[in-house]
Formats: sequence, structure tokens, C-alpha cells
Amino acid sequence: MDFQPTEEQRALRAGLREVLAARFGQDALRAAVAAAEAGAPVVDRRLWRELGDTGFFALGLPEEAGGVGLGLPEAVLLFEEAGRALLPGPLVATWLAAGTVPGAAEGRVLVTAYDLGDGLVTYPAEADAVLGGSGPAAVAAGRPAVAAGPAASVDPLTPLGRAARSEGTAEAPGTAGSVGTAGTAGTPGSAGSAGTARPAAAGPGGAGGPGEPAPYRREGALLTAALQVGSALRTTELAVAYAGRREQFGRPIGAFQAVKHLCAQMLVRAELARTAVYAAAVTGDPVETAAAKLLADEAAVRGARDCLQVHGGMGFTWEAEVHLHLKRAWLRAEQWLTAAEAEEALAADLTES
Amino acid sequence: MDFQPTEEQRALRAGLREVLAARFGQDALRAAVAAAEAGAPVVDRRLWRELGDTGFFALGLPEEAGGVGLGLPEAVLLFEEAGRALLPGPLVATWLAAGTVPGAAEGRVLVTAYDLGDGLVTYPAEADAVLGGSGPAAVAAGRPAVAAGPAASVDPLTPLGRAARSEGTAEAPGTAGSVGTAGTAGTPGSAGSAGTARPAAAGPGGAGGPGEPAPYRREGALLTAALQVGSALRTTELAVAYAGRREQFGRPIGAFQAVKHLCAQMLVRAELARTAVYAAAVTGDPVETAAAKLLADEAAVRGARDCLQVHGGMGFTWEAEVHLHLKRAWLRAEQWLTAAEAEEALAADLTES
Amino acid sequence: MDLTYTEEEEAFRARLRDWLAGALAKLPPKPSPGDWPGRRAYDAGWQRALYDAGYADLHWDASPTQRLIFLEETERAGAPYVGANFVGLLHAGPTIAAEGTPEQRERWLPPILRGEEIWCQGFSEPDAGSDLAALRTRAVRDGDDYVVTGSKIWTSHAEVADWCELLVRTDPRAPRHRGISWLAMPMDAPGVTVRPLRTLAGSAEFAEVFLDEVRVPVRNRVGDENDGWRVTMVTLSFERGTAFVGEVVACRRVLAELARAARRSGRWDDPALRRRLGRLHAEFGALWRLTQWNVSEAQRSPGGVPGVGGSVFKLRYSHARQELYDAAAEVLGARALVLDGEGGPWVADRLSSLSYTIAAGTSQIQRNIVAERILGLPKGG
Amino acid sequence: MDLTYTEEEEAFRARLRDWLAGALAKLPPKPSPGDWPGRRAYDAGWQRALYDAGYADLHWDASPTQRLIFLEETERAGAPYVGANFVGLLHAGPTIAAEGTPEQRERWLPPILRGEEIWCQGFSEPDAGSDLAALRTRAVRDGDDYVVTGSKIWTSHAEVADWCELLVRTDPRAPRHRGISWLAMPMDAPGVTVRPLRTLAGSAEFAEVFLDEVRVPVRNRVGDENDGWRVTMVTLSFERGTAFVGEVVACRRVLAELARAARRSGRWDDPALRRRLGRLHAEFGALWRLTQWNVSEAQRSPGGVPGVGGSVFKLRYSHARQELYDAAAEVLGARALVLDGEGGPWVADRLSSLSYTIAAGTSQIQRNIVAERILGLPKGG
Repeated sequence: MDFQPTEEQRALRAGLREVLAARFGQDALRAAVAAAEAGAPVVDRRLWRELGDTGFFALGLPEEAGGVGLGLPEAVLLFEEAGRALLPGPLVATWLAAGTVPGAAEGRVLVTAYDLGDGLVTYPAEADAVLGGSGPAAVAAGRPAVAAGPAASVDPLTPLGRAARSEGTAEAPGTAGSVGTAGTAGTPGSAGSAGTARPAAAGPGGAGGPGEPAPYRREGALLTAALQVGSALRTTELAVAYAGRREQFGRPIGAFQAVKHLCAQMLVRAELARTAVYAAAVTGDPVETAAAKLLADEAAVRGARDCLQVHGGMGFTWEAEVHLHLKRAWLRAEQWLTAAEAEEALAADLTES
Repeated sequence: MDFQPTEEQRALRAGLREVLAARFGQDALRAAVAAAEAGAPVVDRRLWRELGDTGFFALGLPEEAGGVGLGLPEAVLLFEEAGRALLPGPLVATWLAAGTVPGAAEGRVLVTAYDLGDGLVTYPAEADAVLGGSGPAAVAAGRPAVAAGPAASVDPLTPLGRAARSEGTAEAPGTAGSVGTAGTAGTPGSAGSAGTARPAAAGPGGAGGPGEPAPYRREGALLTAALQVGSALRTTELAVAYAGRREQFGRPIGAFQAVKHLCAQMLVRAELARTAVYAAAVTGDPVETAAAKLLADEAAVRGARDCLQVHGGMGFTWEAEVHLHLKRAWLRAEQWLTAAEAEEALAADLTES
Repeated sequence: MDLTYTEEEEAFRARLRDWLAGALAKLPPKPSPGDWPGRRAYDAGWQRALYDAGYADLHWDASPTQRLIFLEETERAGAPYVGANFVGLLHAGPTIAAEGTPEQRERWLPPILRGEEIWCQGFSEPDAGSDLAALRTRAVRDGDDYVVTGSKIWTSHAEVADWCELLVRTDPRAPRHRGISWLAMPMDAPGVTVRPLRTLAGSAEFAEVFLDEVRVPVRNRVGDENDGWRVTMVTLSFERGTAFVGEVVACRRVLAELARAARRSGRWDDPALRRRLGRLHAEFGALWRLTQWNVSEAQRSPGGVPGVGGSVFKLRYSHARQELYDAAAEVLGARALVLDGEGGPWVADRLSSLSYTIAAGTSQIQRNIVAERILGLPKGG
Repeated sequence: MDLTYTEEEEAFRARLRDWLAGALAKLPPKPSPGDWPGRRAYDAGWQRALYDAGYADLHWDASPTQRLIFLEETERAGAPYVGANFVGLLHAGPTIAAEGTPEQRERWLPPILRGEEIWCQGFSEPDAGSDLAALRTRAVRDGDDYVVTGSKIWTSHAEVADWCELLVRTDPRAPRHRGISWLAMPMDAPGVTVRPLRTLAGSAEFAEVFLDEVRVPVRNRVGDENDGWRVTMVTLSFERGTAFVGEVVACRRVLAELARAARRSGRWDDPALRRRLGRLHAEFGALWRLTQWNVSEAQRSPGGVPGVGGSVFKLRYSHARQELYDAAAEVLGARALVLDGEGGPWVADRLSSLSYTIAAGTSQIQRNIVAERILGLPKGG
């Protein structure tokens, strides 16, 4: 047993961090917000393509299918970085669609998913395809059917629209246009880790068991949790940096216990969530995935809140990065698996074990 | 409108505080714990009688019935003091039984009640009578019927026993021996306050409405909340005193923000609960009573917990007063109205209003 | 302990209710949030109506109980908020009334009451948030003027204000709290630049005010030179008095609406959510009673300055308000992500509730105040 | 990131499991909590059994992963806790191993491993709780002895211990952390008085130890004179390593029992309670993974000293444990008030869980450590 990331895994993560620092730093983030506000597309297609070139989306596909042949453990490390950078775009759905929707693996198309309740869908105008259906088969149904038009999203970097069917389920509005199943080609897991492969275990015909979400929904929840962990780690860093810099009453506010302890709790939540996400990535276990999503959502939302509190008034400006973390964290908490759903899944497991 | 206590009310409270300081101080408290541990009776009958002489139990009875002719607002002030002093004995049930059970008003008898779930009853060996039944009629049924014998109480100063019927309801095990209804003689409320009277509103035949607890149960919850408020105020004082005295790292621990803020939150909870209790006493409103019990239970339990945290290791000794507050607060939280019941009652009111 | 109102108080309430019913019917349409001149005109018009009906000086001269009734009834009736008149009525006005010369009172108070002049507040600075006394805006005496240079932040209604109550440092060598003075600065003075400040809620409710050698006559100073900190504290103590009465009433209404929304959507069947709302019902009910408690206390002390209950109230209320909007988000589910949908106003209000544990002194500072001033714990840390 | 165990590790686990099955069958009946000699004999007997089977030195010499497997398996099998051997195996022993002379190691280590000598800890003092360096127990050199006077508190197994690892102040003029030395004190030395200390749980798990001019030979000092603080820190770092592995395994078992109890009583139908337990399931699952994470980290660093994960773990775990027993109280309802009823062990465990946010450094101190040492925030406050 060696739960720590390998050298290769660390290098993979560091590589993406470098790419994002160069291609999506503070200025790019502000520019993206300004663009989104002006009604321009949010996602930088060139960057999306570059991500595709690095193998970001094809990470989980077998090498013979043009993929990288790695597994969820590597994926969560990369998604953590994307979450840290607040990178916009339907990263999770496009990753899940790689191997199913042509062009997804290469970063040539944006794929969104019905991963929200109340008939909402992300990136309604920009997405080229939508992943849908609750069964194991992921369905690419062309552009998401947006009936009632766009909805003003609380997160400026995640546009929302109302899907044609809006009964509040995450089902596909139309299941026509099926082009295959997501990643059912047996992807080898990384050496030595159990169950890291894409949903090879569940055949195209059946989900993992009664009440168990389809594998791609489970993976969607896990990768979203990884984004949340990245955000939680980032808001911890932002809070610590500000607390060390900002002076009030003659000393850095980080010298005051109240601020110090807020920061400590942020780190504790982020680190525990990170561990849960890594563990779920390694085991592929649905109960551990539910735990990971639950803890990561909480770490991200509360982390952003506490970061705001540490920043005081200065965190309340539109220009500050903090509110973008909070809004994105709120949004992600509703994606794939909500807290109530996760808690019920965990509770059910308690009496079964 | 003048919500603050009148001079007379303040004097009443100060008077009891003086009596209790003289008759039930730190040493008496420790002696009572030691006696209880040795299997001796917990309640000091002489003190009980003295309380009767001061009008403590007869406070709510009309003057023509030998009472004091005051109302719930005065009662909660007195019960707050009793809670602060950790005075043992079935104070609430005996107060409710005044006018019903002979000798209760004068402090000559101890009256307990079926105010706990799971067939538990307090002071099984010491009580002379038990108040029971869930209807408006309070029933004195002689000594509580203890079937399975005593149960080891978590609170050394509140002995517990198992009642004959133990289906987990708070119903009377036997309703024989009815000697009248509690306080149905129209007691005048204090001047200028609405609905402060004892349960005169509900006739002997019917409770206040569907799902609404019998008036005496409502009063039981309110007076118990007042005891909790007293405990919360006391643990706040204990924490503040210790934090100002105890030095660590070269200064009083109360100079550290972490400790300071714990104490501030204790006060905030206690003060809000106190306000809620006073308001419910003045209005007699069942929804405000539920709010008062909920907030007071929380203030007492969390106050004792925080007090323990402030005291560090020194609060963990048997000799320290802190744990007695915590254990009593746990117990009272289960009496008359639990948090879940209170929350449901409050929720029901939300959609009715 | 008496929660019934006197006959006079009830009569006041009845008259006010009658008047409100008529006055609100004549109200012009509400301007959009970004229309500052429109908002100024709307708020000023409402203040003028209050003035004509004899309710203008309720924040100054009425008994605390009358003020409570006024705030309760206006909120219940859906009357406009104090809006652009906030600083004039609740900060600058009371300060001038308490500390100004007869000439200053004569000059500035009547236009405030009639809704003719709008004030804004120039206290906070980028480097002096909760630590207000760290302010650095300098005022240098030059003949009959102060020459003021610096910048202020979190100023509401700066775009349309006539006057700014300004805190400046007049003696940089004095201890922090000593060398501060209070000035009334005309907003049209040369050198004043206003830049809207967009908040995380996306709106521009606040502004930054930049001061570049602005000349303010010395006669516009209220109180002695370098005595501005004391003068200001008189003002600030009002902020934690009855300032939140209307909001508590509003929160109780919002909570009831939330419960009804939950019933409609079926979320009410979830006991965890239901009990969470029940708990908030207890919370806001008690906060309302705490307001009455604090008002009763103020009523008894002749100065009418609110006691310690203010900090207790603010600590709990700011947290409860955030809890309320978090609960709203739980009721709404994914709809809490949409600004213009069914969750619309709730989502925007949720965003603005985030400032409550920070504005007017962070919760951390409030806890220090409670611990040190009420509980007497040692300073420091 | 690999959570599978190597073949060798799995083989170790299998052997251990086999051995445990046999060894536990031969275990004598468990002594009552108040029977200190009985407890000593029981714990020492179990340690001897471990020794004979080759498992005695797992806390010292085995790889962190083997230690993890050992703790996991012994807890799962219901084997006795480390009990009276705790200080010897986990504090004093490792300190002597790391800092002692060859003679000291030879004298004290083998009897610890064989369960022949029991150690207790004399660190805390009434006036030095979380601020351990404030200790005041004095040791004055007199020839070949130190003469020790003072008192210690929160000492477990003092009644039956042979040795006490004692921190004393040998230079009262040196800065707080400097003038401290580490001594091995024989508990039968004249001048040592042990007084049981009753805790709020009603039990006497701890004792106070009073020292009145106790003579301790200078050769019993481990490390240099006045270097005891550094020597001690080596020891303390072990406490936050794998020390809680068994407890996490136990908590997960308790949680599952709780869920079953809730199903039996019908409380499981309450979604609020159910979800609360579900959340705890996530919590303890993640804490278990965090243990593996920390062990993997220790495995990589040759010294084997646990990293920052220890403080993170302790902060979260101590809180989670209290949450667990609060949840248990909610499941039990009024039965949580009865010590000898159905809620019996849970009620007692709830009481003892209260110490977790205090013992071995309060949560407040732990947060300081995390903020200052891990996050690099400034000291003070």
C-alpha cells in the first residue's frame, strides 16, 4: 500500500498546473468573466483544444483507442488543478464523453450533460453535444435542447439554460442520436490500484445494482468532487495569503486566532475531502464516491465562505476571485449528486454492511 | 410595552438568588452529589419546605387559594435562579401540581411527572406523587409505579427509574387517584401581560386544540426552559471567571481570541434563549414556548460543552461543577418537549400563519 | 415584563396604518436599481411624504417604542425603505443633532427631514476596514479650509449625495483614535471623484470616493478638531439599535414564504428541511423579542443609546440571516442557481446576506466587543 | 496512489489473523475497570503473548503499513487494547530507543516489550495543561541524584506502574523550553504518592502523582540535562501518528451498530437522523483513508515521523468522535440518560468522548499548530 501519488502522478499534476498558470492565470480569469458578461462565449476553444492535446480528456481511454491509458486516480489529480484555476467549461461531461462523442477526446467539441436538477443544463449555447440518460449508456444528443431559453446563472463563468423537458430530472430530454456507450471498452486501471478503470465493470446493458447510479454518473460525481477539492485548496491559499498580508489593528490579521483558526479549519476540510476523492478514485467504490462528493462540496462551499470572511470587505468586490469560487462551488454541489442523495446512499450502505 | 422585568420582578429574583446562595452554594452542591452517590435522598426536604414558605411553588395560585397570585413571568425568573444553582428536585412538576396535589404548594411533598420518554421517571424513590396523563387534567397517582427498579442516571442529582408501563410514552402508567385538575381555577395573570395565567383557557374537558399539548405540558416545557437558561447563564459565568484566572502561555486564556469568542457565543445563545423564555412566559403562546424550549436546550447543552472546553482538563474532574450542568442539561432537553418535537411544532405554525 | 402596547402606542400604530394605506396607494413606480437619480427622487419623495404627515423625525425624537412600531408597520405595509435617506436620518443627522452648533443644526437638519438633501458616509477606507481608526485620509488646515486628500470605500448613494459625513485625520502624530475630525463635505466640491464599486452580487450599490485636495470649510467641522472619533461613536451606536427592526420583520415574512414554497414543491415532506425551517422560526421569533427587549432597555435609559443587547443581536442576526438564505437554497435546489428564475429574489438576497457577518464590524470584531466590554475578558489576542 | 497491499503485507495480515483467532480464545476474563492489579496482569499477559508470537515490537520496528495492519486487525478481532503498556510502548519506549544510551536501552526496553514493566507518564501539571512547557516540578541535583518535588496530573496506570517518564525543570532561570529534563523515575521511590483522580465519567482512569523530595539517580536521565523538551517532542510526535488507527476502526463499527439500533427502534425512518448517520459514515470512511495517507507518507520518509497529516487528523477526528456520540444520543432518545440501560456503553463512551477536543493539546492549540506550522501564518494571538 502506498496511497501517496507516484512521481509520475505528481509530474502529471505539476504539468497541468504549469499549463494553466501560463494559459489561464488571474488576467485570463478576469477577461473570461468580462467576456461572459458581454455575452461572448465563455470557453476558450483554443485552450480546450490544447487541453485535448495534452491528453486531458483522453486520459482514461485505452492507448489503442488513442487515449492515454490511465485511470481515475490520474484524472482526479488533473481535475483538482482545473478546479484550483477555476477553469470554465463542461470539463467533466466532455471527459466522460471521450470515446463516445467524436472529437471530445481531442478537445475539439464541448460536451455538456444533464447533471443538474430542475431541467437546467450548463453551457447551453456553447456545447456541441449533450450527454444524457440515466442508464449506463451515455447518449450524445446533439446540442442540448433549450426550450425556455437561457437562465441567468449565479456563476458568471457557467452559463445555464433550461432544457426542453424540465420535470426536474436529470434525464435526457431526447435519447435519440445514441452513438455508443461511454468508455465501455475495457480500460486498464493503473498498475496496482483496484477498480480504477472506466466503467468496464458494468456492461452496456445494466447498471451496477439496484439504486446504484450508472458508472458514468458516479464518475461525474467523483470528477466534480475533484474540482471542488481544487477550489477548496485554492481558497485556503487565498485566505492564508491575504491574512498574512492584510494589516488591521497594527498587525497581520493572520496573527489573530479567529482568522488563524478559520484558515486551519479550511485546510482540515480540504485535506480530508482530498483524501476521500483520491480514495474513491482508487477504489471506484460508489459509497466512497458519495462520501467524496459530500465532503468535497462542503469543503469547497465552506472554504469559499470562510475565505470571504477572512477577506472582509475586500472579498466582496466583483474583481476579487473569491466569489467566483463560491458561486462555482454552489453550482457543482448541485451537479451529479446532491448532499441529500449522497447522505442517503451512505446511510443505505451503513445498514447493508 | 416594557419587556424588561419590573422592579418587583427583579426583587423576586434577587430574593431567591440570596436564599439559594445561603442554602445551596458550592459546598451544599458537592454534598448533595456525595449523598446521592451514597444512595441517600437527593432532595433536601427542609430546603424544599423553605422554598414552599417563600411561595416558590404557590406562585401561580390565586391568593384566595393560598397562592401568591402571580404568573408565569415571575415563575420563569425564579426557575432561572434554580437552574443557575443546579438545585435538585422535581421543581417543575411540583410547581405544576400546586393546587392539585395537597402539600405541593407548601413544599411539603415532592411531585414528579411522566415528562420523559422511554418510560423513565425522575426521583422514583423520593417523589410522593406523580403527575400524569397527557390530557388537560393532571393526575396525582400516589408514588410513581416503578417496575423494573431504578435506572442509573447520567445526572447524579437526578435519579431515574423505570415506570411500570414502559412503552416509551409519557402517558401516566396509572390514571387512578385523580384528585383534580391542575390550576384550572382562573388565576389572574400579572397586570398588563396577555395570557400569563395558568391553564385557565383550557377547560377541564379539552386541550387547546388538535396537536397542541395540554396547557400543563406547555408550562412544564416553559419552566424547564427557564431552568436551562439559568444553567446557560451560569456556565457562561463559570467560563468567563476561569478564563480570566487561568494562565497559559504567559497570560490569561481569556486574552486569546479562541477562548474569548467561545465565551461570547455562550452569552449570545444564553441571552437569546432568555429573551425567548421571557416572551413565552408573557404571551403564553405554545409556538413561542416551543421556540423557548428549543433555544434554551441548545443554550444549556452547548454552553456546558463550551464551558468544559474553556476549562480544559480541569473541567473534567468530578469535583468541577461543569459536568453537572452538562448532564442536567442533557436530561432537561429530553423533558416535556424534545428538539424534534419543538421544531415540528414550529414548522407547523409556519405554514398556518 | 409586559409586551402589550399602551393605548397611546396603539393609537399611534392605528393612525400610522391608516396613513400608510393611503400614502402607499399614491406611490410612484419603483425605479430600477441602477437608476440613481430615479432612486434619489423616489426615496426623497417618500421622506417628504413622511415629513408632511409628521413622521419625518421619528428616528430622532420619538420614543424607542414608537420607532419600533413605525419600523414594524412600514415594513409590514411594504413601504419604501429609508434608502438614500439612510445616512442623513440615521448617521449624519443624529450626529449633527447631538454635537453640532445651533447654526449647523439649522443648516443641515431641516433639509434632511424634508428629504431635500441626501448624505453619504465617508468612513471606511481600503486599508481601514473593521479597524476604522486606521483611516489615513488627510486633512491639512489652510486658512478657513481643510484640504482633504485620500480615498473612501463602501459609500452608498455617493453618486447622488449632496453631502458626505467624512472622517479625516487632522493630526497624524496623535495616537490613532485622537487625531481624527468629522467634516461635512459637499459632494460637488472640486477634487471629489466617485467611482461605482461593483460587489459580488453584481450590483453597484456602493462606490469608492477619491478625494484630491478637496477644500472643506472649517465651519463644516462638527465637534472639536481631533475629537472626531468620539463624535463618530455617538453616531455608530445608532447602527446597532433599532436599525434592523424592519429586516427582522422582513425575514419572518421571507421564512413564511419559504415554507409555503416548500409546501408547493413537495420539499416540505422532508422532515430534515421542515425542522430546519422550524428552527429558523424559533430563531427569528426570538430575535424579534430581543429587539423589543433592547427597545425596552433603551426606553428606560434616558439617553436612549442601546445597551449591550445590540452586539448580541447583531452577532446572532447576521448569522441567522445567512442561515435563512442557505435554507432557501435548500428549498430551491438547483433553482437556487438561477438569478432570474423562481428563486430570483432569494438568490440575490442570498448573495447580499453574505455581507452581514462583515459589514459594520465583522462577527469576529463583534465577538471581541461582547467578550471584552460585556463579559470583561482581558483585551488583546 | 495504491490502496492494495503487497503480497508480503497480505501474508503478514493472514498470519496475524490466524494467530489472533487462537490467542483470543485463550484470553482470561476481562478484569473490572476498578481492579488495577487485575488490569495490569491482563494487559501485561497480552503483551507477553504478543512478544512470544513476535508481535511485541511492532510499534517500534515494523514498517508503518505493518503497524497499520496490526492495529486494524487487532481491533477487528476484538483483541485487548494496549492498555497499561501504552506509555511504555508508545511514549517512553520510543524515547529511550531514540535518545537513550546503550545501557539505558538494555535496561528498560526488553521489559517493556515482554510486558514485565509498566510505565506511566508524568508530563501534565495542574498549572500546565496545553502549555506543557509551563511545568514547574523542580529537580535539584544532589550528588548522583536529582531531588524532585512537584505534582503531576492526568497520569494513567500510576497505581500499578513501575516507572514514570517524568519531565522536570532542572534550570528554573532558563527560557521555558530550555531548562527541562527527562527522567525515568521508579514509582516505588520514597516520596511518591498516587491519588486517584475521578473524572466526570465517574471513573478513576487517571491519577495525580505527588512528588516530595523524590531521589532519582542522574543515570536515569535520558538525553542531556536541560534538553528534555526536544527529547519529549520526539515522543509526542508518535501520539499523533498511528495512535488512533484502532479507534477509527472501532468508531466505524460503533456507527454500524448505531444504524442497526436505529433500524430496530424505528428511528431509522427519520430521514434527518438517517442522513446524519450517513454523513458520519462519510466522515469516518475518509478518516480511515487519511490514516492510510499518513501512514504512506511516514513510510516514505525514512525517519518514520508522521507529517502534518497528524494534526489535521486529530482536529477532525476528535470532533467526529463527539459527533458520533451525539448522534448516538439522538438515536437513543431518553435512553441516552441511563448509564446501565440499553444505551449503557454508548452513554459512558459519550462522556469520555468529551475529552477528545482537550487531551493531548486542545483543538484550539491544534488549530494554532496547523495555522502556524503548516500554513505559515504569523505567531501570536
